[in-house]
Amino acid sequence: MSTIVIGLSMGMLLFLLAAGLTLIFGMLRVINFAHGSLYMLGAYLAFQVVNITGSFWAGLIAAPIIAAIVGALMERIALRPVYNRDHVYQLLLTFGFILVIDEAVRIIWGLEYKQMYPPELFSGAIEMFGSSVPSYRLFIIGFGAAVSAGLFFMLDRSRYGMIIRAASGDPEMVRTLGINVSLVRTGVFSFGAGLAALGGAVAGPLFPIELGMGFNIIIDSFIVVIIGGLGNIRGAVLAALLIGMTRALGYSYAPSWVDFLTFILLIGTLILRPEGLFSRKGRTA
Amino acid sequence: MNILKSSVLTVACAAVLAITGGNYAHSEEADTFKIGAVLPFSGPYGIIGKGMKQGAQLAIDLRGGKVLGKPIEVTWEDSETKPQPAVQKATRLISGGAQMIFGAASSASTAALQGITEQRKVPLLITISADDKLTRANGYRYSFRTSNTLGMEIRMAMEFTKAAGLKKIYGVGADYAVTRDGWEAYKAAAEEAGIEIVGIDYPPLGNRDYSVIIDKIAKTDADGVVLIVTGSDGVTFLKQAGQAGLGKNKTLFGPVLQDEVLAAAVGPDAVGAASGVRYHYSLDNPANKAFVEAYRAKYNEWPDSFAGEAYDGMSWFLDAVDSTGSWDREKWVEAFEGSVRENSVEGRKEMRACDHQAMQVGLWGVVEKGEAPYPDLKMKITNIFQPEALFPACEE
Amino acid sequence: MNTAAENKSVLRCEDIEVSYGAFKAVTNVSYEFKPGLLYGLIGPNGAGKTTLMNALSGRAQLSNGRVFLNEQEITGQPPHARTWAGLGRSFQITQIFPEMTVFENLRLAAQAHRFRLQPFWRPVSKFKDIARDAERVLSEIGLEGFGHVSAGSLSHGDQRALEIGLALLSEPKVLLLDEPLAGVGHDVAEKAVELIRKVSEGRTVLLIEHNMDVVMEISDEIIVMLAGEILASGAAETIKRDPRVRTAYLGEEE
Amino acid sequence: MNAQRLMALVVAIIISVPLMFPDGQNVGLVNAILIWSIFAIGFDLVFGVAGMLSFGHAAFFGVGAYTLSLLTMRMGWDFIPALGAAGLVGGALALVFSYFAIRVSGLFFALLTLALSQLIYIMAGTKLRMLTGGVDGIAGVPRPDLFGIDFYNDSNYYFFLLTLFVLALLISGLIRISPLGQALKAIKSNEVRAEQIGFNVQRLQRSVFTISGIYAGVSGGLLASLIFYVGPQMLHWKTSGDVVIMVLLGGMGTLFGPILGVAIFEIMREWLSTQTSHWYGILGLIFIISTIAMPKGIAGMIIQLWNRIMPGSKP
Amino acid sequence: MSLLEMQNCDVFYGKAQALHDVSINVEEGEIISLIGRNGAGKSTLLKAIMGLNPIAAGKRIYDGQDATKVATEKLGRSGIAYVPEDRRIFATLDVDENLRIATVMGRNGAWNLDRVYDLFPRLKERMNSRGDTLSGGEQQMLAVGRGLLTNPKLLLLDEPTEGLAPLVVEDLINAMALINAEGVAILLVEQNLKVPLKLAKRQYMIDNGHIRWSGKTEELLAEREKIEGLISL
Repeated sequence: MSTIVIGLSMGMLLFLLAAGLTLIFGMLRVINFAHGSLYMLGAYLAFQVVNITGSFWAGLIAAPIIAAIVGALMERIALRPVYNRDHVYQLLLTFGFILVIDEAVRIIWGLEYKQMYPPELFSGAIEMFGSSVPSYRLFIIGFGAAVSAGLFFMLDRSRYGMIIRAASGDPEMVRTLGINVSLVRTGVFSFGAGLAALGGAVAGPLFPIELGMGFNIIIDSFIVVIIGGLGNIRGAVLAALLIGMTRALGYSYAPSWVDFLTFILLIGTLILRPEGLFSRKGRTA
Repeated sequence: MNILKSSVLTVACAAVLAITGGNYAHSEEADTFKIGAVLPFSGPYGIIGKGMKQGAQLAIDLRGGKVLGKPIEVTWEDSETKPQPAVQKATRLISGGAQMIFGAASSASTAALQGITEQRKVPLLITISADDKLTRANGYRYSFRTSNTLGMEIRMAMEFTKAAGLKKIYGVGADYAVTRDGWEAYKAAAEEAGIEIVGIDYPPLGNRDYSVIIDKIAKTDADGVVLIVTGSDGVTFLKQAGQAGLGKNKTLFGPVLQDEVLAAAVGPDAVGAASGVRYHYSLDNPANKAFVEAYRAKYNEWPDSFAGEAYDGMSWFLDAVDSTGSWDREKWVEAFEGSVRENSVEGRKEMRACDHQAMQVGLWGVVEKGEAPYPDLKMKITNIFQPEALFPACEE
Repeated sequence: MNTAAENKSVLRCEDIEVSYGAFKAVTNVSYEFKPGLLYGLIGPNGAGKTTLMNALSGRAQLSNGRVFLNEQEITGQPPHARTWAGLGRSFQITQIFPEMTVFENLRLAAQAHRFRLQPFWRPVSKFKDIARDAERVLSEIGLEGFGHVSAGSLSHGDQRALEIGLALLSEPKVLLLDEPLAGVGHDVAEKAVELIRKVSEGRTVLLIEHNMDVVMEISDEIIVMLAGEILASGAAETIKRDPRVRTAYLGEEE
Repeated sequence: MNAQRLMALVVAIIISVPLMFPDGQNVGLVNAILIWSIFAIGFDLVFGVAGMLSFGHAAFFGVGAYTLSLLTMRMGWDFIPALGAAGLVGGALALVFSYFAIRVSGLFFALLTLALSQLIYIMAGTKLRMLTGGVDGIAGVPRPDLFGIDFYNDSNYYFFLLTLFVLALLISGLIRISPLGQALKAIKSNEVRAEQIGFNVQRLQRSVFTISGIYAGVSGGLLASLIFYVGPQMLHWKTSGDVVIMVLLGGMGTLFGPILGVAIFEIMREWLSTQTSHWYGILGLIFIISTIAMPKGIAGMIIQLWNRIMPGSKP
Repeated sequence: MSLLEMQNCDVFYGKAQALHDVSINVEEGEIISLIGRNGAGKSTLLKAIMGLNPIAAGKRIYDGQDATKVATEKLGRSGIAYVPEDRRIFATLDVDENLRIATVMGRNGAWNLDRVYDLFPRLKERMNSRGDTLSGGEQQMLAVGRGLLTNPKLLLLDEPTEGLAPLVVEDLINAMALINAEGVAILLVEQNLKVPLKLAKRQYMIDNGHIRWSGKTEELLAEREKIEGLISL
């Protein structure tokens, strides 16, 4: 039973890490390799804000906002000039940003590990099903569910989501309706960057905050995004939960095979259903 | 056709240019004593390079910046925590006349460096890499390690298990060869000592979520958990274990689990975790006191274990060089082999001739809260294990 | 033309259907193409003409039906295999290799036809027969002297000619031409029609063309498509008189 | 003289000038450039000529390195046959990859090759540790033992590597102008048309992917022998990323571009890392700027400049 | 003053010139049509008007202002609506969203969702269906409705009747007449004369990127044979 709770928390954390990546891909068809770096930046920013204000919640809010600004700058300065070139160039530009963001973090925060703690409210552990589950894990499940619900609402119900969905299919037609698509692009990239940083801020109390942290999660995020179907938020949630569960069960019974299992799942998906395990039929995304 | 013609042209040019150059040579006798330091200043171990540089630099400063009567010139190169750049840079340093190579941090890079230093017959000073294979009997003539081996640290963990009276042990090891070997050694010793092994898990190196394993361990009746993980893996485990309250009724310990740097990353949840310690500034001996004072005066911080070990190794090696009064590197090797350093910052050390590994005491400590001027979390040295218990005889 | 050859179809499709999602672009089309004839395929935009051509040449997946070339079933075979089997085609939207020279374009088609496994141990320029084939077609399509010009900078009309030339190099028995005159001006159109006439000698040609005068003039038989189906087929005069065709296609008032 | 030859000259100078300095300090760097160039030349056959972005070439590179190391160190093979085997194993793995990956195209191809190579990385790091030494890798990889020449001396090894480099360059040059190379260019330029004139696109893509795997395997083996070491980092996707950056920086699809890219990448990192500890970030900035400003890489820029200076001469 | 004037426009696709020295004008509230065979440059011209194809030489004057360099979205906001040949319905949006998206940045005016649903009751029935499930006729209505919801002064219609069943064509013709009656100018592009003869007062004949003939519909009827010959219809 507790394995399920843990699996859920792992899955929700994975979803938070990957949501921005899939959102950006869905709209811009850009695979943002710098996603991991933005996630790391988010963790450092959250650490910094917590250090100044003493409030976890302030960090959770401020980090995504600052990272979103960074994302907007990235999009405006670097990506915009290369949209009409081959996708390779966009992908490689984001590759370059890994180096730049990592360096910036190194200059600002140095090499020492930083740490963050769960907020007062979620700092203990709760006895559930005979295990003591850290309450911060429960917070992650709830928060992840809230974020995914928020994203669904935004994408499926709000006018912004409507524009984003339309513009990802046919940006030119959207422009004829008077909508500034390049602004939409900047907005989506910036929002995706903010989501990455949000993931970093949430992950802060669980992991050491260090320079390499972004490097590790980028592959995780790719796995979630690909299995869920590139650009598919609903798929990303399901994929993240699937992988979370797979891992939780894997750690229970065969820890040294966990990475292997996930990759088999990934490669199987790419070969058999490259559009993603959870993409709806007939969807042309 | 252009392409083929161009290729031929390239070859011709290259051949002509190459033949006109080609020979390189360097003089045995030098105006300066050149040290090539290949340390990680970037990459995952970037933080280690900084401490090592500061420690080694202090060792040089404290001897007036001279050896064999000639000024010492150190070139610091960034190994990026990767073997390829490490070797590339060491090659260049040796070609540039380096009399010795100092580095690297990760065992993989150091192992790669041994290829070139053995080949060029240049001494390699190792002060942090712990893989036992780096100093194997009759292995590398020009490599010397003045710091701990992982094997020694595993034995310390065993000694600690016994000393702390732990009866039931759960093991967690990062999934790679050295830890698996280490765990097997630990397990064999434990069974011999009548300690029960409850379980073992090998999560992958760089794992990010230990919650299932922590939950599994919590449900056992183990009274001790040996963590053969280090760096950010150890930090992640302790953070997540702290949130689940694992440390409340189980002793968490490991051969290289914690030091001040890692404890700072874990935060208060680190308190109580026990670990092997390579060097510690609190050691009570005159050599160490002098070193710590000089270090704090120069850098205004406490020396970490990387700095202490680097300082100790560099001083020892340069003393050995000085003692020969010669520029013959073979003589230095002979002088270093079997040399004894009574007054190292960690007490007595002896360089075994058989494998070029320094025999030394093993330090063991536990994380506790610190107060100014110490960091918030500091290691307290609780046990000092004697070399006899930690180093098997060389002819294994 | 002897009767035996006339009875044997060179290309045949049975009940073929192509659908995109719920939309059926081609339904229930069966037809037999006889050797040596020129077929004109007409119909309004969106009638499924190009889709039919894609289905024949292997670019579109069939959801139903079968295709035979020289009485050999080729259903499901990829385009390159059909090309080897003798089915060439040109495209409505010019498909050439724009950054290469005209000669290189043709040489590529020649080598594709010549080798099943492309050699990598000799420069392509050493294979004289390939160059000869390319030169031959270069003059056949009236582009002598343009061999060294990059294909992308050719005039539209010349690109259309090159398009046909590429298809010719596979020595096809059946040639599918998708609007070879699209966007070609009056002045050039005559030349192009001449080319079509020339390449149709000794071959079966299926030609999609909107220019009624041209189609009616050069086709041996006309096929009219509407909404994914074959509405009518027959000689030009019959088709011209067919009232259904006039309403559906020519936009005449009834 | 044309732009192509100008680049050839530049490459010749880069790979030979450091040798003229008597202390031979830079031989190691030049050796690394030669080896990475072999990798990049082979990679560009896939990336630049055939237009397929592979993010999985680290796998062939690393597997080649392991093959050479294991065959020489455990099986007692001679260096040259082991190097040949490294190439064959690299090529064989590439062939296997291609059967999976060529079913999809574009970004999916990139992601699938990335995933497959990460699988190899994980296997080498953990599951096959008896063979590979796990994350610690294998140290002490030998160099060739031929004609009594001491190849452990970098300057001597240079000539060995130069020979292989030239061979690799010639073969790649030949492939580019062979029917195969032309067919691949055609596929890159217009896949629909290439298929329609009778090219078996998938088969051609598989064959070039395999050839490029052989290049990667050989260069991986050589790098292991250059640094006396092989570890799983060579299999990591970062290695694939490095080679993509190098090729793109130099100019994809040209014979000399990849070599220029490798040389500039390696020299810059060697030089920058002695100048500042922030060299990684600066490299990133340079990379971003050059991606935006020089889409055709350094080679493209040289050709452009050349055409401006010498109008009328064809590149 | 004309609502829209394209003056001596050249447009290129890559290196190939698609339009040569094309000039047309649309007065406020009129229906004109542009006729030419496939590939003649009709769609290219519409796209150039909408700012989707860059104008290499020549001018776009809109509402009395030089709008040559104005971006597509600004043209969209200032009252030009584009209904493309392939309809370009947003496949992942449902019918209602496909319409509402046009109101986000569109002008205020007489057209709103209810009126569009009144005009095309069929759309109301299908308001919750995804765009990619619609029939051709429904797609066309939706595309027109979407264009209308930006409250345009000028509606660009690219072959609206193409591939539609005759009954649907009738519906559309009626709808266009109705829309025009509200003061919206319409530029109608067609391959054949059927619809233009019914609706438009003036005609332009385009062939091979050149305007070959222009004039009143009556003139066209009078000299039909000759004019059709001009453009090889």
